[in-house]
Amino acid sequence: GCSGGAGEGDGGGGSDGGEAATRACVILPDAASSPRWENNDRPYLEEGLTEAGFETDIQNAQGDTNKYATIADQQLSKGCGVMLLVDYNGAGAAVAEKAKAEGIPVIAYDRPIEGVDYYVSFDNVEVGRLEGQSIVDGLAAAGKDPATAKVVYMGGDPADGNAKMFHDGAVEVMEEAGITPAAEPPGVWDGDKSATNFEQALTSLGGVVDAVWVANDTNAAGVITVLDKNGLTVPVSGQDASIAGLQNVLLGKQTATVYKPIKLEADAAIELATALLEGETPTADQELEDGTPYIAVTPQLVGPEQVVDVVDAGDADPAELCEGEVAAACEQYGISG
Amino acid sequence: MDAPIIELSGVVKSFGPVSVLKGVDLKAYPGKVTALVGDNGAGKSTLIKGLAGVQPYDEGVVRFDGEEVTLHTPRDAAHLGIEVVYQDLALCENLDIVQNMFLGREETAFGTFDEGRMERQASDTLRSLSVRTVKSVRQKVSSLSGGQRQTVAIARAVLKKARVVILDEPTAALGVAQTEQVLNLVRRLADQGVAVIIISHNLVDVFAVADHVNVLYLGQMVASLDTGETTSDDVVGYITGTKTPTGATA
Amino acid sequence: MDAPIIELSGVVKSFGPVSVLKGVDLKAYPGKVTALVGDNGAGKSTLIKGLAGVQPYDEGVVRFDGEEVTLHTPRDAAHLGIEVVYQDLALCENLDIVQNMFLGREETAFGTFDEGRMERQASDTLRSLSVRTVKSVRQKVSSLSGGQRQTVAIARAVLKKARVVILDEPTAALGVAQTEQVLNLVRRLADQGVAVIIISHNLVDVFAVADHVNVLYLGQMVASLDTGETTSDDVVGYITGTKTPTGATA
Amino acid sequence: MTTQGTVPTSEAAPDPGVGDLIGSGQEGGVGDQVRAWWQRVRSGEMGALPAVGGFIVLSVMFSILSPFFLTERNFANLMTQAATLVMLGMALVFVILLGEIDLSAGVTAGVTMCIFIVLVNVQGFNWIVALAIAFATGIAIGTFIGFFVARVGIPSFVVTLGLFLGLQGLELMIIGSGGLYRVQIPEILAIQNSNMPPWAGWAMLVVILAVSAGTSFWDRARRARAGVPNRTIALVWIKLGVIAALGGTVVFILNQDRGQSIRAVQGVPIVVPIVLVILWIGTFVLDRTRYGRYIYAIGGNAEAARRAGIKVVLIRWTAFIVCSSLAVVAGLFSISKVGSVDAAAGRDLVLSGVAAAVVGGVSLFGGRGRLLHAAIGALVIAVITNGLGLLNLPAGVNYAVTGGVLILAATVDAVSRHRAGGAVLRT
Amino acid sequence: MTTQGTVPTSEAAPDPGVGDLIGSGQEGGVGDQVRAWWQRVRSGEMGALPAVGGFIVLSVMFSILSPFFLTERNFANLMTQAATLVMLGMALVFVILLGEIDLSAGVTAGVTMCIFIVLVNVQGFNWIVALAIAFATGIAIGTFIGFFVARVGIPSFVVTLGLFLGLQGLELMIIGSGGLYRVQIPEILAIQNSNMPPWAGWAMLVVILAVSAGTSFWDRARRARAGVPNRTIALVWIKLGVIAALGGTVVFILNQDRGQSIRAVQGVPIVVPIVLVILWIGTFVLDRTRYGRYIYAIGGNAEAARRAGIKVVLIRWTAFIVCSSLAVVAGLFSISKVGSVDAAAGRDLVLSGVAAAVVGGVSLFGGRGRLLHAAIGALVIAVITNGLGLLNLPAGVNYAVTGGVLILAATVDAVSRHRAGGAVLRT
Ligand SMILES: Nc1ncnc2c1ncn2[C@@H]1O[C@H](COP(=O)(O)OP(=O)(O)OP(=O)(O)O)[C@@H](O)[C@H]1O
Ligand SMILES: Nc1ncnc2c1ncn2[C@@H]1O[C@H](COP(=O)(O)OP(=O)(O)OP(=O)(O)O)[C@@H](O)[C@H]1O
Ligand SMILES: O[C@@H]1[C@@H](O)[C@H](O)OC[C@H]1O
Ligand SMILES: [Mg+2]
Ligand SMILES: [Mg+2]
Repeated sequence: GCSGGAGEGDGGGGSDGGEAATRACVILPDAASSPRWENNDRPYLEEGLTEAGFETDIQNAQGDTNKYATIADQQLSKGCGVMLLVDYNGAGAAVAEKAKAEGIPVIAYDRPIEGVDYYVSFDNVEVGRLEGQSIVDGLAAAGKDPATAKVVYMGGDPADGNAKMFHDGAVEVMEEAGITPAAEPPGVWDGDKSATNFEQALTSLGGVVDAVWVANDTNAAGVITVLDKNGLTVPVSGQDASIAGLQNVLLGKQTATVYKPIKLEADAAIELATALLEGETPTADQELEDGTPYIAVTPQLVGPEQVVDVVDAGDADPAELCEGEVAAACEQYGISG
Repeated sequence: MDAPIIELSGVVKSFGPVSVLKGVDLKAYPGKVTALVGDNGAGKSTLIKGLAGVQPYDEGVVRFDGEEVTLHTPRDAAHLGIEVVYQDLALCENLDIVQNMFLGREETAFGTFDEGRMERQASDTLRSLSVRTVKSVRQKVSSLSGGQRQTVAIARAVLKKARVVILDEPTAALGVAQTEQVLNLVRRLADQGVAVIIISHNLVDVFAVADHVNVLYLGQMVASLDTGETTSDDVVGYITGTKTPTGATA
Repeated sequence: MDAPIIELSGVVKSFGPVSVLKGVDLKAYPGKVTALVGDNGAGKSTLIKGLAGVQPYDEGVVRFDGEEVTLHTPRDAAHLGIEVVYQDLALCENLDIVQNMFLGREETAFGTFDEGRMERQASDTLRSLSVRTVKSVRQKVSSLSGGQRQTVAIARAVLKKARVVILDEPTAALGVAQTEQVLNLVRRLADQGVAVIIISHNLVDVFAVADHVNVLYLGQMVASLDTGETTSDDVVGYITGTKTPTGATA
Repeated sequence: MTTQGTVPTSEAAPDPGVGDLIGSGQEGGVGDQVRAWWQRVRSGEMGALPAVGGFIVLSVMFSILSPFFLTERNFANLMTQAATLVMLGMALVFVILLGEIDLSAGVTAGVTMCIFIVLVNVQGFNWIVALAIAFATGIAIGTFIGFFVARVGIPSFVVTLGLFLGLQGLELMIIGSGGLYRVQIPEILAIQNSNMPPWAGWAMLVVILAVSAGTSFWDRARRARAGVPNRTIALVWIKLGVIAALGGTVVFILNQDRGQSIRAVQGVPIVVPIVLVILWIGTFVLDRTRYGRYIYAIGGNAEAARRAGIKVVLIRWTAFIVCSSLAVVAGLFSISKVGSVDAAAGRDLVLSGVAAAVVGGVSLFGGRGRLLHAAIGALVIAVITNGLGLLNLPAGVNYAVTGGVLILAATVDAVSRHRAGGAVLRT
Repeated sequence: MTTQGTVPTSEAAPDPGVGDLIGSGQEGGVGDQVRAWWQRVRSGEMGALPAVGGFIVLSVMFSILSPFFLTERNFANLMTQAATLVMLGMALVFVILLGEIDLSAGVTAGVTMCIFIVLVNVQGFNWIVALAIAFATGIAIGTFIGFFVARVGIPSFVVTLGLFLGLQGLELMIIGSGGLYRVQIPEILAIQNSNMPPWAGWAMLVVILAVSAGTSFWDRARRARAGVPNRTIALVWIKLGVIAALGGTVVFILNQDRGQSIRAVQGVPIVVPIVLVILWIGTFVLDRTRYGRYIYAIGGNAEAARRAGIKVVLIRWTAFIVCSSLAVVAGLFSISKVGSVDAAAGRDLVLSGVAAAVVGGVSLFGGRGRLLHAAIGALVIAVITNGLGLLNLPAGVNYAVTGGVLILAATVDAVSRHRAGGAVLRT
């Protein structure tokens, strides 16, 4: 702890009336690392919080830590009953401190933040583990020995905290299975750069690869195009259950994608917020290292068989999904458009 | 005398607080050389930039062939057949001599440049101006000497058959032989029926070539004389303001 | 006669394939006005740019006060007390008259500008050059007429007491009165012991003001004469190449 | 370097009395001066006027759209939110005036802060020593850029783009993947998060007035001594009056309690006087010293400057050092505001910094513009984020509106300049 | 617009026979021409030569560091990896020649591809219709930029920065909840992932030779008709010989089987002829038509161009349209390579595109540079990523090395130019 919020006072926040007290302030990190923030989290949170009686104020920091701080200022000056923060490159911590100084309860949403009241998230390390598992399973299905298999690691932007957790989880599982990286190009969240990076890694491996651990669907798409071009089909991982990711799974080009049913995460956060506002102190089943209560929502590995679950949950439009060459696969796996 | 091809009346131009032209009249006749003289900063260049459409006048009437015209852009002036050699030359230093001379009027065949024809014409025109030190018509203008540049600007203006040719101090940077060629050229243009307006500080040249001389003094036209009926001393008097329009010597 | 303050020998300069100066000699004496004349593109500006340190020579020896010197940058020339008015003026259009005149030699007190003193001196110097149309010494150079700019460049060169003043066509854009003032100034400078080198195409001016005249023809110094012992026609002959160094008329 | 006297001019001209001087635009009463100013504005010399106009229009717009916009608290927010961009914009002015650019200024801010905080948090350095090392690094970066641009002659766009990438790599190596360090130095956090006591705000205003009056009267005395006319003294009083009124209002507003809790939050944020001091020093250097004058000269016509004996390479080189050093200050403001550094610090800052300068009226072609212009441009850009932050828009719309408003703000600028200057190039 | 004859000059000068012409640099034999070329190079007119040098140096370096660098396979990789940047660099040349910039070119590529793929995948449009709409959008974006830059007079840096933000918003709105869409159009995927049959590669080379010979002889005929000298015909044969040798080598290498599986992979990637055709057309326009000439003229001296009666606003305006349209092509190359589009498509492309042009020798101040230069510059930048990609370095190091090598490549350029031209400005 330190005196960052020294000038901001510390007693009973939201004291200027019930109006501010029922405002839920949410800061999303960016729009580029994943479409989920704008396209899933925002609507779910908006709808759920409004239903729960909150007035919502959801902003996106657009990948800029300064903007993050600015948005927090603006929300705090309008008054917040509770804050839900998705960290962006560490900007969340100072905001949490400021909010707490004004007596506002803070929930770290999806990404951990130091010094908050609660942490609600999919387990990001678990996401990585699931990805790693799909690679291990994929190799087994192909009858490859993990110890000798050539696996390329394609991680996310190393400056993004989550990318490290995905990496750590995946490596944990893959190492246990005896896999060592054959090549590990610099991480990015960028399909174009992934394609080039992978193409070069593949070239440096003499064109031989047995599996590719890829951190998310965007990067996986670039990798798959390069594989296609070379007439290769090997296990590939991913996350986000995006349309393209699901299609690649259905087409057998991607082993699986980690589906993070965002509605579950959002609902958990909303429930928590409501409880906090009513003065309760809900208990959580897990705890982070620093003692922060952690409400973990479980991510789900989606292979071709499970795509239908995503559709049923309303997180993929079957019409978009089953377009063109994917139609046959949809039929095969019981997805009706 | 013929009707004037160009007739300016009451031309006014200011730049912010500075009023540069204060109601100026000017006439130019086909087949005649009209000189415009005046002290530094008198407004000569400003006056002809208005005629060229480069800097439109604030007020005043411009008649061309007796018709009132508006000159808002250099294209307006070009359409009337007005060609100008600017005091600051206005050449593109990154282009070569041929490209500059033909800028805006390139010779094409099937939509693409006919470089040979342009080179040929450029070379002929330059040689007619006594240029001897230019090695290649493909030299970039940035590598030319001051006089060579001025010659290119003049060659550019006489390349196309114009009805009015305006020259703003065309011989300032020229050598003895080149100056003579330009003065010959001016006379030849006039003989072909072109109206020539020439600005110069060199009164010997003015008297050698011009039919009329107009004197601008602090933004006002203080004298408009036939060269045959006046003397160099008189003109100097008007230029320096020791002689006033009424004819009295201050 | 005194020893020359400047003595060039065997100066050579080429731009890529173009050889511009082909072994040129030149002397300039304190208290004398040395004219440099020649056709357009003869190499006059190139020659003096070398002296100014702007474009170093490829070969050749430069002696200053009898000592061999290297002139690699304009600073080298400035340190020797050489001041230059360039043909292209070399002014900063975004600065005003005072700022341009004092550029590189600002008057300061306690490290900050003494604007008042600079304004005063600028104004005095300009007025001594018969400038009448400049409204304010705080006008930006971009808003000045061609002649006004040239005057500013000249004023800049004579602001500081120099040992050598080089003027490259200083009166090209000037009016009658201004030209006269500049010629007076040149004479005055020489009388104060300054060595003046002047480039001009106007032989009347050259004969009026110069003690010696040097003629450059296609990069070679074809004549070096005392003005008292030659005629304008002779010089024209050398310039145009009809007269050759041996004295025979071609 | 001092002149050794001018060529005696008395022979050619009559003894120059004051009355004979060529004007300098200082003559005439208040009315004349105002008229002259207005005509200068009308003929296109608008400076930061259009940016100020844009700022006012945006403020009015946002205060209609959100009741929170025109509150003391939001006003204080705007100051601290804009601070980083103001600093970065001012840093960039030094190189933009030369017609150059520094695309690495943002990551310079970032990487020096990474070094600073890692030294303090991990290596246990005293923070002042660490800060000195951070500044030294900034200077080293500027020296590196300056060497390649001024000495070797590589276009600054490429050098600084290379550094933009290279320094991100350095950040990664220093901070490590996914790494994040909290800023725990109270003095640094105070910059953006603490306020001066109310009396200090008033004291600051008094100092500003005193300095302003002091320089005005010093200038007048020097001009009088040189025998050139001074502007009418009424203008000095008017200027001081305006500063007092505007500054008084700002200090008064910021001295109100804007806290929403029991404890009072009031006073001028500490970052404000820091920015003002840097702005003042920078402006002093650019306007009144050789160094500043030469920057403008090189930006206007580098060859003419060189011929005037100016050490063009040296000035270019040092301008990049100044830029990088001021970028370190921007970095300080940023981490004070954000409270942490990570491996991507400063990545997205630089384009906004350049935009701030341009919106404020600094020309990217060099030679035209002032520090104050960049500061005002930064305020315009900051107010967009500030205002939109009150409106609760989805990111897509937010992006689009930010872009649109930026273009709009620049349009106000361009149109007013052109309307005034005459549409010279629009054929 | 055609000239109606020149002023008769015969009175002043003797009848101009060919021998009397002022030179045009076309005189002399092979030796003279080579000498003249060499002297032009030595005096600083190096064009893309330094970039070619940089490319060779980098290639040698990488082939020492990795045995995979000099393989047929990696050669083909480089072609397709560079394609997007080559296109974007060429697109930007049109505006950079004017002294302008288009920071939004990358996201223009991105947003038009979002529209294209969403129309096909979600709305079920025929892909050709959708592609037409994408191009129309690109043209609309160019028109928008051109309007504000050329007509209203806003600095292009600001307009296109605004659009850079605005179009990212648009991408987000278009991509919606699907997040990421696959490209499923075989024809589009083929661009970067399929190859021409070997015979077609040879046919392509023959066409290139034919076109090259055709224009050379046509030019010579026209010059002969005008009575001006032609370069010695030997040069034509040398030029054709060089094209045949170089092109033949490239085609031969690419026609080898570079597959590492059972399936044979051979032939020139389809993207190569597309790039060549666009390069040829663009170069033709810039070198041989009024439009191109006017772009150079405006970039050199806009006011002189205006006085010559050139429609400056129109040319500026349309240059932005050309740039945006070619950016759409770059977008096509990119999605063909990646196989998908997402809401951040094209964000990080543009700075590399500008760098490609600059490294290739195109001046950011306008008026100097050619399309081929940008293409070669793009190859230099692409080879950095390509080579480093074979070396398996950690991310931080990779960034740092990329930045460093970029500066190095530019240094080769700057030093060779300056050494040649004389260190004019280095005081
Ligand atoms: N940078 C350059 N590159 C190539 N040629 C050049 C360059 N600068 C000058 N020249 C050539 O050198 C020759 C001499 O030029 P210079 O400017 O010295 O002539 P000058 O005697 O001053 O002529 P003027 O009377 O026209 O000013 C000219 O033919 C010119 O084309
Ligand atoms: N853009 C401008 N802004 C302000 N004043 C200007 C501008 N352009 C010209 N002037 C002023 O207008 C006056 C006339 O300028 P102009 O160029 O027409 O003179 P001139 O007669 O051509 O002189 P010269 O013989 O020196 O070429 C000058 O005093 C000049 O300072
Ligand atoms: O869903 C992922 C998100 O959690 C991470 O932060 O950025 C990449 C995304 O794919
Ligand atoms: Mg004039
Ligand atoms: Mg000359």
